Amino acid sequence: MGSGDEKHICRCEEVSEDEIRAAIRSGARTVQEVKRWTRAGMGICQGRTCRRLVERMLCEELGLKPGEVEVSSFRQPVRPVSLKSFED
Amino acid sequence: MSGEASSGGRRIASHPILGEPEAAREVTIYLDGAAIAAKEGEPIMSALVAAGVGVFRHTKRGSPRRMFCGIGRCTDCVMTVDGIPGVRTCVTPVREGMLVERQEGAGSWKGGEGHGRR
Amino acid sequence: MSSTNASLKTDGAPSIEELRAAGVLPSREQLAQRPCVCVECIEEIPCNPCETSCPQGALTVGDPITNLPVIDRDKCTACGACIPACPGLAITIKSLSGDLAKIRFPWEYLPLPEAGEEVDMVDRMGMTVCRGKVVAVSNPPRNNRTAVVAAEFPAERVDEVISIRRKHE
Amino acid sequence: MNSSTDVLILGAGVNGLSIAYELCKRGKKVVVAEKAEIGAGASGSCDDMILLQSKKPGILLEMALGSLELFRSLREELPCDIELDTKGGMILIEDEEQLSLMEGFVAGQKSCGLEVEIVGRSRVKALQPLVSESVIASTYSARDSQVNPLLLMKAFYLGASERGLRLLRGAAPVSIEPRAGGWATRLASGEEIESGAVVNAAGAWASQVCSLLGFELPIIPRKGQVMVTEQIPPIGATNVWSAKYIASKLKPVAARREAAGAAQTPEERYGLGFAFTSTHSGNYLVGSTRENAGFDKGTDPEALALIGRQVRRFFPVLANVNFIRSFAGFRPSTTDGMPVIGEVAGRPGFFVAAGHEGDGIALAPITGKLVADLVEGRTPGYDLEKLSPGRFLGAKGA
Amino acid sequence: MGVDSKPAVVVGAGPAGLCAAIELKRAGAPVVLMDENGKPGGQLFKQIHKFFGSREHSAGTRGFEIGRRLLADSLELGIDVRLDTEVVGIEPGLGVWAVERRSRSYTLEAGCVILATGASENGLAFPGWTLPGVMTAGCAQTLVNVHRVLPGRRVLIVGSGNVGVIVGYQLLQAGAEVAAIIEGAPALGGYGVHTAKVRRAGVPFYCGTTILRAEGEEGVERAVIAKVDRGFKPIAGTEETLEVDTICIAVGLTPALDLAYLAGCKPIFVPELGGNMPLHDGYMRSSVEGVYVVGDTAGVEEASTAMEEGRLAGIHAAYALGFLGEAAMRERTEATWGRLDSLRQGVFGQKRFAAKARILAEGKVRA
Repeated sequence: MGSGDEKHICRCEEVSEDEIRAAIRSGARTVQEVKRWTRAGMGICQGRTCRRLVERMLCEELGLKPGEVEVSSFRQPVRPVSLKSFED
Repeated sequence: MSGEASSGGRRIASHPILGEPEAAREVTIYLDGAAIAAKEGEPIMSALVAAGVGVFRHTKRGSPRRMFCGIGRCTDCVMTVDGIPGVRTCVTPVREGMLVERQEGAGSWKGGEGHGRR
Repeated sequence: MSSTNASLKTDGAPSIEELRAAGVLPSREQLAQRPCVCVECIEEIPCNPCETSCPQGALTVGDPITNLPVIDRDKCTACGACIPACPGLAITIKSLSGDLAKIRFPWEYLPLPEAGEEVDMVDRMGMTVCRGKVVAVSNPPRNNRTAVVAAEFPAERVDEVISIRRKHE
Repeated sequence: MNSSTDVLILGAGVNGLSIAYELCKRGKKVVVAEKAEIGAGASGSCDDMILLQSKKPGILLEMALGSLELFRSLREELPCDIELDTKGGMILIEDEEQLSLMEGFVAGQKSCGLEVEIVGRSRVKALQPLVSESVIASTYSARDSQVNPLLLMKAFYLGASERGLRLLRGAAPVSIEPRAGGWATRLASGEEIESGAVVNAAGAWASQVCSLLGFELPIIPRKGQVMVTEQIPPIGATNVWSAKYIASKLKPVAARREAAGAAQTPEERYGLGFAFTSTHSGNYLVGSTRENAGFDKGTDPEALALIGRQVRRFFPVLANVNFIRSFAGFRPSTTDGMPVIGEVAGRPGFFVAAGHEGDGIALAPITGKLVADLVEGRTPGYDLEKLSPGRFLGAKGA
Repeated sequence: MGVDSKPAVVVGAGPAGLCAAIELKRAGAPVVLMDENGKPGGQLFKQIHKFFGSREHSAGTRGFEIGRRLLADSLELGIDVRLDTEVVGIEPGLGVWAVERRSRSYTLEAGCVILATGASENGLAFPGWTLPGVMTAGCAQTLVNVHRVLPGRRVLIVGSGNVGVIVGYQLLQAGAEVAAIIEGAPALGGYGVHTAKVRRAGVPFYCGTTILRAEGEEGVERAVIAKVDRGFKPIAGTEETLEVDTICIAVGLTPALDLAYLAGCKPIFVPELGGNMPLHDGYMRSSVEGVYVVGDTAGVEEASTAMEEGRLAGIHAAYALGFLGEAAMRERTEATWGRLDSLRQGVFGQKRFAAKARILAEGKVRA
C-alpha cells in the first residue's frame, strides 16, 4: 500500500479527515463526541497528536474561534501503564 | 537496494559537537530472525534505524509505519518483542538475544510464549 | 514583515542591502585599513555573549540586552574571541590586502577543513561565488567546539563571502 | 425563547436517545434536553455488554431477551453500525462453592428459556486458552452479546435526527411546571419548552430532576471504575465475567461481614466485580467497581490496582499488557436493583425511565419501546408493575 | 506556618523541573524529582547549540552542558531524583501516582506538586504523513543527538520556527542533507541568526509554502509541496516535487495539560504560547492550591525562560512549605523576575511577554 489519498487525522486509529468532518456535519459538537463517534483520539496516545487537529476542524466546520472549543478531558493514566506494575 | 535497508539510516561516527561516541558493548538482537548489531543501552528503535530498517510494522489496514515521536508518546514504533505484541521500541532498551518481530495489526500472542518474562 | 528584513525573513539570510541598512558591513576602506569585525545580528534578541567575550570592551550591547551590538573599531584588536562566542554564529572578521580578501568565520561541521585546502567560498544564500584557500583552522577547547576557519579569496567578493561550502558524502 | 413539542426527554444517554428514536419513528415531535453532551453520564462510561446470564429469572431476563431481539432489527434499520456481536459469554468459576451456586442459578435461567450451561475444564481451555489454571469450570451461553454503546447512541441520535429530533446540549432543567395539557420546562439556557409529556431519562441524576417537582426517587449514583487496555490480539473466544461477582450479588458476603462488624476488605469496599470484554477495535474493557461515592467521577490507583490484579489472576498473560485509559461512570442504582419505568401517579404526562444500573445498554431498545408505548397511552407488552415509580412513592403517590 | 513533612514533588526533570527542585532543596525543603526518562535533563540533552541570553542565563553554553551542570548541582544537593518514573495521575489531596520502571505503581502524598512536564509536538496532517520517514522534528533531533543515528539522508523540514530551523542545522551537523525548510506563513518564524546559518549551508527556505502529500510505497520517497494563498489554500499549478526520504514536522508545540487537568487546574487559551495551558500567577501557582506549573507546561517558550520559571515555583513552594521566610522569598522572586523579564524582550520576546502578562493578570485572582 502506498501513501494513498486518504488524509488520516488520528494516526493511531487511522481516522480520516473525511470521517471527522462527516461526524461534525451529522451533529457531533465537541471533541469528546467526535472521539466517541469516530474513535479519533481513542488510541494509545490518547489524542495527544490529533486533539489539536480535531479542535481545528470543529472550529472550521462550526465557525468557532480557536479557544472556543471546550478543553477535552484527560484521563488517568496519562501514560500507558503495564498491568504488571500492580504487584500483588 | 533491498527493502530492509531502504531508509538509509546509519550511525553517526564522529560529530562536530558531540565528539566520538561513547564506547558501548555491542549486543545482537534479531529482527524477524536476522541478526542486527545494537549498542547496549540504546532503544530498539535506534538499532533498527542504524541498520536501515525502513518499516517496523503494518497497521491493521496494512499501512506501513516506523517511528514518529521517538519518545514514547505515539504508537507508531510498536513491534512484537520477545513474543509480546505492541512494545514501544523507542523507549525499550535492547537486550542481548532480544527477538524483535514486525507485527501486522495488533499482532498475535505466539501461543502465549514469552509473557512470563521480565 | 518589516521591509528592511524582507530577505532575512523570507530567504533566511540577510541581503547585502539589509546589512548595509543595518550598518554592519564595513566599507572597503575600513577593510583595507584593518581586520574588521562584522556582526550580522540585525534582530533584537536577548543575547550578549559577544559583549562579555570581548577582552577589549570593543563590543557593546548594554541594557536592555536586546540592543543590537555596537562595535568600537578603534578598540577592536581583531583577536577573534567573539567569533566562537556568538551563539548565532553571526560574527566574522574580514580584511582586504591588495587583491586578496581574508575571512575568519565560525565552523561547526565535520570534516574540518585543513590549512592549504582549496575550497568553494559561499555567500549568505549558500551559493558558490568564487574559489578560495583555507589558511588556518583553530579549535582550542575554549571555543567549545566552534572552530574558527580563516580563508583567502579574491577581494572583489569580500562583501558576499560568508563561509565555505560544506563537504559531505 | 419558548417552543413547544410533543415530548421533552431529559437526558441524552442511551435510554433518552432510544426513547427519542422510537417516538420520532412513531411521528412524534421530540426535543432532548441534555445538561452536558451526548453520553456524558453512564452511557459514555460503561462497558459494552448485553449480558443475559447475569439476570435473575423474571422480568429483567425477559426484557433483556426482548431487547436482544430488538438489537438485531436495530442493527439493520439504524443509520450507522452499532458493532453488535454475539460471541457468547462465560462466567468463570474458581471453586466448588461457586460451582454449586452457579449450578442452581443456571438451572433457573434455563427454565426461563435462556440457553446456558456449565462447562468443564477442557471446554473452558478450548474457549479460553489463556485462562488461568485456577479456573475449574465456567458457565457458557452462546447468546451473550455486546454492542458499542457510543455508536449505539450515535445511531439513535442520527436516526432520530433524520426524523426531526432537536437536541439541546448544556440544557439542564431548572423548573418543570404543569401546564394545560402537559408541562412547561425551563432550561438552564433560558429556553422554555412546552410539551405534552416529559420523560425523565436523566440516569443517576433522575432523582434531582424529580425534586424539581417536589418528590424524590431512591436512584443514586453507583460509581463504576473501568480500565481500558491497549489494542491487543484476542484473548479468547468469548467475553467473561466471574462467578464471584454473581455470588456476591446472590449471597452478599460483604453485607454479612458488615453486619457481623468485620472490617471490609478493599475488594468489598470497592464492590469489585470482574468483567472482561473486547471491543471491535481490540481494546479490552476491564471492570469494575461498584461504589457509593456521590458524583465524584475520578478514578483512583487503588481501585485500578484491584481491577488490574484481578484480571491478571484470571489471565496471567495480561501482565505485559498496558492499560491506556480509565474511566468512571455513575450507574443509576435503585434500592431493589430494578429500573424505574413508568408514569408518575398524580403527575399525568410525567414519565421516568432511569435506574437501570448496569443494564442501561442492554435494556435501551426495550426501554425505548416501552416508554414510547406509555407516552402514547398504549398498553406495553410487559407487566411493568415491578418497575413502576409508584413502588417507591407509597400510597400517596408523588 | 508549620513545616510540612510531605515532600514537594517535582514532575519532570527538564530545565524547569531541575531548577525548581534545586531551589527547594537549597532552602532545605524535602523534594522528590520524578522523570519518565532514564536520564534527566528533558530536552536539554538534545540541544547541542549554544544558548542565547546573558551570562547569568548561561548564554553561550550548549544545552546539554547546561543539563550536565544542573544535574551535577542536583546530585550535589542530594535531591531524591527518581528516574524511569512516569507520573501517570494526580489524586485529590495531591497524591501523585507514579509508575517506576514500568513495573511498580505507587502513590506519594505531596506537600505541593510542581508540574514541569513540558510540551508535545503538534501534528500536521497530510496524505502520506503516516508513511515511515515522516516524523516530528523532535524525533529526528532525539535520533541524531541522543541516539546518534541518522533517520535518513535527505530531509524536508516543514515549519520554520526555531525548532525546525535548529533541527535542520543539527541534521546538517550530523551529516544529512536538508532539501528545504518550508513555511506556510509569508515570513519565516525562527531567529534570523538561526536561519542564516542554515541558509549559508545551502538550504533553501520557501515561505508561503505547504506540503501537499508524501509519496512512496513502504516509506517516503518524495514530498509534493505547493505555494499557498493568503487563506493558506494551496495554489493549483505551483506543485513541486522534492526527492526526500525523511520529512520532519515542526509546526509548534502544545503545553502538556494532562496532569494539570487531572489536578483540576483551570485552563486558559493563549495561542501565542501554544494553546490551552494552566492559568497561573507570578509565583507560577495554578488555580489549585499547592499545584505549580512551570516551563513549557505553563506556556511554550525556551529552556532559559523555563529555568527561571522553575526557580520561581521552587522559591515560592519552599516558602509555602515553611522552609523560606517571606522576605527571602520576595527578594529571590524579584531577582528571578528581573532575569525573566530580560529574556522576554526584543522582537520575539515581546509577544511572549504580552501573552504572559495576560495570563498573570487573569491568574492574580488567587494571589
